[in-house]
Amino acid sequence: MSLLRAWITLVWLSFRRLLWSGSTLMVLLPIAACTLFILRWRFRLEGGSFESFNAFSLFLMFAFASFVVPICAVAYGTASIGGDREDRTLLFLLVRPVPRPLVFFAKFFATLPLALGLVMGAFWLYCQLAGEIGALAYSLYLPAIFYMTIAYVSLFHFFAVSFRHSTIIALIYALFIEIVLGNLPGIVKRVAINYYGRSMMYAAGVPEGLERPDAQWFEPISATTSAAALAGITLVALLVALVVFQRREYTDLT
Amino acid sequence: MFLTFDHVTKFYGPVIGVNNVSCRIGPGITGLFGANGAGKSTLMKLASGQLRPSQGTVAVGDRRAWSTEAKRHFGYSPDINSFYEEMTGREFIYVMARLYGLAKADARARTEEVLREVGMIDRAGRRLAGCSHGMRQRVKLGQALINDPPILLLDEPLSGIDPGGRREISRLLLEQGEKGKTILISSHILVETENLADSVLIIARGRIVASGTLVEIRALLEDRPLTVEIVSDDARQLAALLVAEPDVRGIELRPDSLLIRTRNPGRFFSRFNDVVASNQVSVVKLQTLDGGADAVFNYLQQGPR
Amino acid sequence: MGINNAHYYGWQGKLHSPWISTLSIVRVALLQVFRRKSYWVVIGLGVFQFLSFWIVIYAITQARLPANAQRDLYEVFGFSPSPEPGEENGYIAFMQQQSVVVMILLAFSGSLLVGSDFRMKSLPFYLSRRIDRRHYIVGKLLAVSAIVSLLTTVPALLLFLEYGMFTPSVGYWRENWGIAVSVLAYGAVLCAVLSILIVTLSAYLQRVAPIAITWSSLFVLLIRLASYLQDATDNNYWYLLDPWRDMRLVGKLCFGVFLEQEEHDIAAWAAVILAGVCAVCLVLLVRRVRAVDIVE
Amino acid sequence: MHLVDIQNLSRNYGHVRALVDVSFTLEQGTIGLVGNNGAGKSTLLKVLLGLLKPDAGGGTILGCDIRHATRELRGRVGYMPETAATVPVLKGVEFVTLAGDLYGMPHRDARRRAHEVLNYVGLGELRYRRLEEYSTGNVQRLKLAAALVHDPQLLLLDEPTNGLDPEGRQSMLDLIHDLITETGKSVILCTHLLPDVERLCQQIVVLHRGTVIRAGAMAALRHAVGNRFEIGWQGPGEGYVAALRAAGVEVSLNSHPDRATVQTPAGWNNSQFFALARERDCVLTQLKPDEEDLERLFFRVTEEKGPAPTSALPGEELKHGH
Repeated sequence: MSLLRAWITLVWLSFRRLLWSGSTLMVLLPIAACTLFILRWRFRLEGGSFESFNAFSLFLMFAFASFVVPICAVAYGTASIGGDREDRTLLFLLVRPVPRPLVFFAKFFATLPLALGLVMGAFWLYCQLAGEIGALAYSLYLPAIFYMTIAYVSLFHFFAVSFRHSTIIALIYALFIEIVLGNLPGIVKRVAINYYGRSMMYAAGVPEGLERPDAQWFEPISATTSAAALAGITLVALLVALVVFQRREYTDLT
Repeated sequence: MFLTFDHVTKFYGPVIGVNNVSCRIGPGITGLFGANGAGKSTLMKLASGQLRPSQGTVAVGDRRAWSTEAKRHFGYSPDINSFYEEMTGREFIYVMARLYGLAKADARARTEEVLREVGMIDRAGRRLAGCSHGMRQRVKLGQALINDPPILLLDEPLSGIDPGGRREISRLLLEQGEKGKTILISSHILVETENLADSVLIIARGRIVASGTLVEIRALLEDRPLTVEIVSDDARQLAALLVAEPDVRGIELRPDSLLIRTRNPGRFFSRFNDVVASNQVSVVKLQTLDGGADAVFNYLQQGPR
Repeated sequence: MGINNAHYYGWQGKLHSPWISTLSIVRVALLQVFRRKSYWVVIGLGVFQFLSFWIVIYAITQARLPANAQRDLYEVFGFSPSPEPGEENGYIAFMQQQSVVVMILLAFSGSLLVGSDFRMKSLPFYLSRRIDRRHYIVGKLLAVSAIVSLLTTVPALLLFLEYGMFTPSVGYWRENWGIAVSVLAYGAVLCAVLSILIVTLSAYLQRVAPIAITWSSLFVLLIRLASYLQDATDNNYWYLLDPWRDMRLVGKLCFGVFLEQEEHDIAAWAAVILAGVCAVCLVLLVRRVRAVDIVE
Repeated sequence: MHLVDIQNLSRNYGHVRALVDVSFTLEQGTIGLVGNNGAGKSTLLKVLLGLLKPDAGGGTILGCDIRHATRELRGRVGYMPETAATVPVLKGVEFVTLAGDLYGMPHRDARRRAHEVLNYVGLGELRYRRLEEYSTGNVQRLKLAAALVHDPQLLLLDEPTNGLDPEGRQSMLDLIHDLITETGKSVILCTHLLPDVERLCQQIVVLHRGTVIRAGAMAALRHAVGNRFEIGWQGPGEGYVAALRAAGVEVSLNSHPDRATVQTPAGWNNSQFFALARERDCVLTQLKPDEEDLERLFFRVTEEKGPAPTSALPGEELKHGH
């Protein structure tokens, strides 16, 4: 009973701190930029023509899914444990009588609603603004965005418990390595979350007339495989992170 | 409740942090002294369950320090200066109380109690970001006291505090010690903890090199060389009397004092007392120049020179 | 002859102007950046690009390629050695490519060069010497400028020299001196804008992650959005959203070289935007750099 | 010419009064600047350095006006800040060279001098290491070297022994002592550790809530206590104490079982301490005239001004050096 109370306190504490942290401001910047962009752009999208659906899908794939989503995941995913590590405040949690796995899950469950809320909220907003096409895109791409977000958040939790400068590593990974890897020829790209996400979006969009994006080496795979891969990445990352966090001695805290 | 180290060794990769340390720390205030890198903070981290020993066991009461249950029995004040800066001192302590599973009302009552104990009650509404070093030290102490633990582990609780704050915190620690708590204080500065601690542990090169009360340790070191300063109106006469003593290794006559080097202070002091008493020499000052805690410490750190 | 027992030696000499001290800030900053091994991944990318351009120029001038192969090379590298109406200036295209490297490098070094002074409270170290905050600010701006020009202007000028060297006469240099001027102008704009932006941003955000997030939002996301908007509306003014393009336009505007009419129209606006942003940043920066900070 | 001559100096932060009408003069030598947190120490240091302009009043240091000749002033003063204040990635000698450059020394002189002062502060072997590898103690030495590089006449040291272990603290104090005696420089030492001030300084300035409550030579400020002694002994204490009391000595025991503070009656000869000790199988190992130490002096003078708050009034918290 008292453990549950402590756990809920911890979730609430982490959630509140993340919500009012600089991360939120930082993330709102690109989201707001995209909102303004859509606001200006939607006059071109009206009428629901094939071209405007295509254009909107491309925006979602190349600006939203490959920039805004990972940025949100970095801002909250690594900040929840990584930020506490950098500020050394993690120490205050580790010396409390709360088992470490619970600390980890508290952090994770505080992060998830924030990251999902922001990403999904932004996604919903853009689709609303885009009118008819938006409604279609929303129903088509929702699973892809959802899977991508949780996969990124879990992966970055793994970064946060394992590496010291996790935020920087996660940023470099999300903004540079993934983009490069995801666009490489052959099967190298299969390590990138971004690639699976785009595959899912592509598979969902093609029946509605989405044209193959012009990236040269983009060879999409089926939606179910991609979803399974993303779910797999999520679970494995979480599990490994949990084990690392349970075993790890954080010597850099004091 | 006791804090027990049983043949504890800790490696960081190839680096050895503490080397086969065994000791049992009981009620009262124990000072832990050591140079930077001697293993002091490793010992603290082992005791507070942040590290697992590579060999041996660290026990809080009868539980391993690494375990979750052990954490109910100690309070830990770390040697870091970071908090949730956006909170006030009160909020911070309240949140920490909640992490022990206290219900809201209990946590609130306990927070006020602790704030009063550490003397922060009137300033607890200030955001931690704007707090001075001394106030932050108090908040740290407060969060360690929150569940009224039988064991307190305090890493450098007095560093960087102004003279006024230092006096108040020392008083608080003495009170806690009198309640029968086991308190382990690590410190850089011996002079200020020397009056606080009932017993001391001195750690050097990863090993505990001395333990006991300072008086005991000093007594154990009776045979080491020492310099004694004597101020007397009859310095020359005294020098003449002492030069024949076998334990006196050297005498230096200074304008205002007499310096005597001896190899066996125990015997020397005894003889000196006799000489002064029987000759009725007026001695104004008698002081060992390197007899303070600092000197004991240096001696143990470096070995005989 | 004598025995000098003292192991402390005095020093006497004249102290020079604090403006000279700003140069030492620049020197130290370069040292910091080029000594970090991880940065060499990024710098190496820049060097690689430079070398490829070098080789392309060599091939164009020396290898007597068939005409279509030469055209292909021009196309792939966006390089044309001499200005023709409607065609991009090759050197500026090179600098444009280098700016990706510059962007990444600055995103990660801003915290090292400026942010750490604020985070580790090193400002008193600087300001308690014989310099004021204006010297400090100028020093840091110059430092970033030095890094930017080492990656863009300097190699671009080297390429210009190379092309002239491999042609049979000095005619190339004489006829195309305007190119060198435009390279310098573009470089100057890049230095000014980037240094003011990154120093201000780093002074406020301090840590690598927030700086990198904000910086990449500015320089990655905005480019994409600008091009989507321009595509959809055919309105060239949307290009103004793209900071790189703004800088390039202003760079060309400065000397009025090789500019098409439609670019000319928005270039003036680009200049206004950049000047406004820089002015705001400078004001913020001056307010931030203080030896004493008061916390309410 | 006075070393420091400050007249009616005031400085406010908004509505908070950090320094209120401060006046004092100091002579060449070593000066301890003591006070609780928020007493205005750091503000005073910043004003002395010319980093902050006073709202009212002014003064001179080494003959330089602190309002106008600030840059010239800083050329003749070395400042060692309290914060770690290092520049990442640099090596020790580069850091000190940078300090010299920033003072406006010719670059080659700065380099040469950097080696010299690093050797002097005992970092000779660590010169070529990166600053990240320096321990706390070495960072403190490094900062001292950076403050010394242009051979200033006056050094302002802010918490030079903070965070050092006994050995490190000892050697830092020795170094400062050596500096004072060997080179004749003046030092203003600002610290929380009163024993340090006691060891090194001949003059002190005690700040309390923004005002100077004492300034001048330490000896003149001390209360002399005549016939009181602190004694220490080895052996069974009870009998000895009883014997002393029987002889008319007032004995007050303190927390140590083998120490006491005593007040001797008239006509007492100190050799009686020893004689009584022999009678009772004790050995007297310590006998010290009970001089007022700086700590007691400090609390006496601050408490005269009302109970010392551990920090300033609410809202008066100042943080420096961001």
